[in-house]
Amino acid sequence: MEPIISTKDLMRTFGGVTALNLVSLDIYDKQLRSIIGPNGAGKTTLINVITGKLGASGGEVFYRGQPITNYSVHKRVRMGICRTFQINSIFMGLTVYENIRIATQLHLGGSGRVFARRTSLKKVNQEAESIVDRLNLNEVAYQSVENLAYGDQRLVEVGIALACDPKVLLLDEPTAGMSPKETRHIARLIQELAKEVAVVLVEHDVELVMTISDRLTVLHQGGIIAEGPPQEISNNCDVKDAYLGSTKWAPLLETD
Amino acid sequence: MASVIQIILNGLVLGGVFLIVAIGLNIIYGLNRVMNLAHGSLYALGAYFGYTLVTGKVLLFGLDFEFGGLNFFLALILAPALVGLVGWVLERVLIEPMRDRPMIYTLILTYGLMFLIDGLIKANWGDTPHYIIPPEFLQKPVYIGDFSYPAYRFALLVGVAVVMGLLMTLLNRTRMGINMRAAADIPEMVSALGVNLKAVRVGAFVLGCVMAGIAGFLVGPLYPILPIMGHDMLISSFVVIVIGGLGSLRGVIVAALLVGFVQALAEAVITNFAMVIVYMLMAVILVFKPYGILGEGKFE
Amino acid sequence: MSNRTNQAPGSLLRRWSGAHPLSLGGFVLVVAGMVVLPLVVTNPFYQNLWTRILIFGLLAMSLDVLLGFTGLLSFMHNSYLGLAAYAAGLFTINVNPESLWLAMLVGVVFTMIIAWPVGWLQVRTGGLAFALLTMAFGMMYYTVAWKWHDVTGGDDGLVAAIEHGLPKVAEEGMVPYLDINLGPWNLGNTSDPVHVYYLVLFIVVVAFILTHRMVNSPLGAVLEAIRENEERASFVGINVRRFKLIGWLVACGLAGLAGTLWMFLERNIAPDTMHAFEGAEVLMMVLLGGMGSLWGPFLGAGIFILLKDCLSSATEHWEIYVGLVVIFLVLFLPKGVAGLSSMLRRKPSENK
Amino acid sequence: MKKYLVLALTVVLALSLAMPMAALAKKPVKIGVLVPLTGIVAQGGQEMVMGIKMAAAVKKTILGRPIQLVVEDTRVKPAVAVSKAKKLVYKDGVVALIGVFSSGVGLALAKNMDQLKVPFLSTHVMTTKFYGLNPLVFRCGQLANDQTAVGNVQGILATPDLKKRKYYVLVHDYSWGHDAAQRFIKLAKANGITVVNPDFDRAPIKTTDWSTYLTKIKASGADGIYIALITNVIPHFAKQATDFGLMKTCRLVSGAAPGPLELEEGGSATYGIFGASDYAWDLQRFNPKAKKWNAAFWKMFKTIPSDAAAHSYVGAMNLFNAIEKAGSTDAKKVAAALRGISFDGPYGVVRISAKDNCMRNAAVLTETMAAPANPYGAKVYMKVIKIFPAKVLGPPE
Repeated sequence: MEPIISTKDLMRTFGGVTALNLVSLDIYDKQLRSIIGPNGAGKTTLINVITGKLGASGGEVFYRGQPITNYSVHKRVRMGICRTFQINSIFMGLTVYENIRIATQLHLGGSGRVFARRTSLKKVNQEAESIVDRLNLNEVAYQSVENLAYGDQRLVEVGIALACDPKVLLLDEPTAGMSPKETRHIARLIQELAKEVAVVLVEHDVELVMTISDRLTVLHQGGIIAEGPPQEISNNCDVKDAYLGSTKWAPLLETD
Repeated sequence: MASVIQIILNGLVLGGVFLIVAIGLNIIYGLNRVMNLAHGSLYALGAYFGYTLVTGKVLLFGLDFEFGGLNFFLALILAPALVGLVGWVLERVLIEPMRDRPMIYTLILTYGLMFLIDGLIKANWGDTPHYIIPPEFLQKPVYIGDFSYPAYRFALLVGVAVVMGLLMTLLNRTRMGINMRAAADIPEMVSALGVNLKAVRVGAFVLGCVMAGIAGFLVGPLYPILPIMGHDMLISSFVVIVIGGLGSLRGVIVAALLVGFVQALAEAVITNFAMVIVYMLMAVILVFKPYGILGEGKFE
Repeated sequence: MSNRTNQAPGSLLRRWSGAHPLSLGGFVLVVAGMVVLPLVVTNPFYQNLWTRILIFGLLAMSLDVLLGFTGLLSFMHNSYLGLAAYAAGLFTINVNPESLWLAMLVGVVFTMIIAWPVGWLQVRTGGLAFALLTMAFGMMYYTVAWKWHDVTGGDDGLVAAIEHGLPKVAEEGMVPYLDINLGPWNLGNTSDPVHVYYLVLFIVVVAFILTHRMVNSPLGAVLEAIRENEERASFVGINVRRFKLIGWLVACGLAGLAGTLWMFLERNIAPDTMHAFEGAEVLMMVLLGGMGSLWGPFLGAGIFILLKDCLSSATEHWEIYVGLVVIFLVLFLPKGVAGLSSMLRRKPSENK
Repeated sequence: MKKYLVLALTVVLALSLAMPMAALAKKPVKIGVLVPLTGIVAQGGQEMVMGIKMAAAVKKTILGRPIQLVVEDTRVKPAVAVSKAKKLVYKDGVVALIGVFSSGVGLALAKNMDQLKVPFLSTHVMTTKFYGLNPLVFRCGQLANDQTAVGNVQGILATPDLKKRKYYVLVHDYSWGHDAAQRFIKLAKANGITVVNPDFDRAPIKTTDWSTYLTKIKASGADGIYIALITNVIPHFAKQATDFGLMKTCRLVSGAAPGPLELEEGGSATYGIFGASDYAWDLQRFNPKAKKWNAAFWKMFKTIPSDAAAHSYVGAMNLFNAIEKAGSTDAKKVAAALRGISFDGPYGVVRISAKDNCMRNAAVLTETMAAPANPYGAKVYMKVIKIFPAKVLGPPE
């Protein structure tokens, strides 16, 4: 099977610091791939380079075999490479519904229509509503997102990415700052999504990662040190070293 | 040859005045994130205070009185201090309540303030142009062989150098200055270190106003003092800080001299579209270096 | 289901999404009032004053499309009014001294032709640099209009360039009055202040309706998204630069429209109309009226022009009072007059 | 809902503001005065208002009705001036417009007179474009550029020291300045006066630092400077020229009269400006009417009588007398009366030519220098060195 996203020898440096070092990675459709690693391992940088927020210093990114390394962000999104942000990045002045709707509008088309009403794009509205339903945000659908609880804002963050009609969904710590209950909700959602599209999950909640992932990739100092199914990774010595080397992250593996 | 030297000196004088005004504007912007459109009016105020102190003819909306008049150099210290005092009041009353509002609102607020100050100047001092009379020895041209140049313009250049020296010492050697520079870069950290951010910001605003006052006083013997004298100066200094880099002090020095020279040279060589070149320069720099030639968004 | 957006209470910045029956009624009432106005008050001074307010309202509204709906700041939007006015005026005196609509077209198209490459350049930079670039270009236009004496008439304005125009126009010594024709019918002439008023009112109302449709269209939704969060907008697939450029061109086109109307009203344009301080005043109209509501800028323009006119007639020291009022309004009406009305309108329950 | 209430209230408020505040009182004859009261030439505007106010005080009544002056600030912006003119005519119901400092503003305004339908008499515009511009547009005030050029060229020819000099021409960059330069250069050439730069220098009206121009003048080798700068700027220019040591080698000939208060501020640095103009208070040595007028002016305003004030006074007197002569405030009748009217004022008979609606009068050639003891406390004054009869200055009728 052809990977949906692959990177080949991807490099990214900031000044003299190497954030990504020869990262080669294949991500397949309908797979839940998690990327873990200590702080500063380059996880978010990897997502940024794949989605085009940052350019690559070397190496290539492929989408279904096609090189997209120099594509602009919006072009990649149109191809189906969508993401969420570690720190909420949503349209604060708009309602939940509008937040979702703008994303559906972009992939379903109609943005060039200058004098039509927004309501006239029936398909767009229906899909936006179905996504709002799916996220369980019906009750607050017409509230400005700035008035929402943090957990709900986090859901909107995921919802926007979802509404872009993703083929690959890159989620950057979607559960950060959420309550256990909300985390369970999100986890269920992610598992469901992985049945439809490829999901790349960057997550600190190791317990969550271990239970829901199909495959894990461990980054350390910008390079991949291990890759495989969760079970295999948790027994991997390199990974333990990487985490244990920095005491701050040690407890993470002991959550079990 | 003589005219080449003259053009260079003209450019230096223009640039020097731009420098003092613009650096004040940039200090205010760097620490307060306020684009102070009333800066030109404070510059005018500096000139009017200077005129009042030197002549001793005090106009106070009808409550007029006279005293002997001060020494030029004493007034040079006092007039900017008075402008600083005005700046302090403005900061407390108008700028502080606007701290959390988007910048465009302070922009409009200070635009209103410009109207107000200009109007008050006009109401108090009238429309008659004035000059500050410099000491006798600065009134005549200096002759170096065949070459001559007004003594006061030389004195102004010295004044600019001294003021810049003092400013740099203040910013680099004193606690207040060091706090200011740090606060411009990372306000959160500075307030965590126990520095009173509010005081630093007030200090910066007052310092900026003092600079405007100094510039106003320094040009008093050179240009006519009029209620609208600050308008063009405001636009020029705005151009200077954009070219030099918003918030960047080193950038302003380079940009002020650059704009001064380009203006002096262009006026002399290709009179008609001189200023278009300056604005083109501004556009080109903004496109390639959005933070200005030396600006990295840093305050130093 | 599809009318769910109409029930949306809407945030402060975004009202009138969907023509609610009440707002539609209000709009019709206001327009009807303005249609009747010159019949009630026949003094040409007021007709002239209202025409000016409408033109500046249109200009302020065009800036609001940029500022309130796309999130971009133009310091010197008046320069695009000036460009269009110069273009329309020069076209009338040099090419065709008869057709009003052609002059209008030329004015708007010329403005867009200038605005296009400038906008292309500007959208390549971010927030503050964009705003500062508008200033750089605005000052450039100003300087050219002021210095290119042979074509523009320099500091004196277009009246001083008439002698280079068509012999017929040069003889008359002024940008000619134009017939307002609609197909074969003659509806009036710009020499009559009432006719100019109705022309301007008509154009402004049409422009308002179209702009209103636009900001509520799918395109408007895209611009809104850019305003709210540029980065996220690109991550939902929006070509941010292209849509910023579209927003910019719409705003400049509308400003150009206002500029051609200015030319029909004043028959003259001088560089001082393009000065940076006038640009700040347009910004003030938007902020005083209320950013993000299309009608707010009209109110802002009305308030500011009336204020300046009345005060400058009343006292030589009008600057003091204008300054005081502006400071007062900025301090105590943070969202402008439109914001005040929505503050009154907003039910406490919405703030839970 | 409240939004519409607020909207409606605002509309009502705007309407009530805009409605005529009170029924116009029928009694006084209203005259609209358009002058710059803010901006670079505000001082000149103030002096013009003084002259016109003095004329109204002297005249007291027209057609048995009191005179009411309505003063408006043009801010030297054409668009503002036109809208203020409309306000004066339509709202205040003035029967005539007077004043206007700048030629650009004057031209813009003149083109609107067909619509405004009142006589407009400019007391300060100097551009020759005003000759026969419009049946309702008149000029009676400062000498026109062609008259000034004649006066200055004759003055130069009559003064041996000025005659042999090479002149550098520097003007303000707008229609008046350009016009003045062209008139002077043409006439100078015809009379064998050398002009160094026939395509003359144009300085922006806001120029405060003249150093680059002074450098250019120095480099050009000229030993005479012909300037056409606005009244209030002349002394500033002279002062900077002195600072640069230029006044030692060069003579300054001006196309407009320098403002007296600016001369005072500039002090001895402003000595040595030649120029033809209508009036200088020193004319009182030759003309008893001037002496009387100066005294009256001083009594009224406690400030040095200026050229701007004097010719604005004369222009206003001509206008007032024309209304009286017309016997009504009808625009056409007043305009007809203005044609050919004359007034014998502080600087002799000033007559508005019936041919081109512009005035003819005698003028003076002056040089600025230290003033003798005088009742106005002036330390610098424009000494009258020659008086031109009206015939000499032309233009022929």
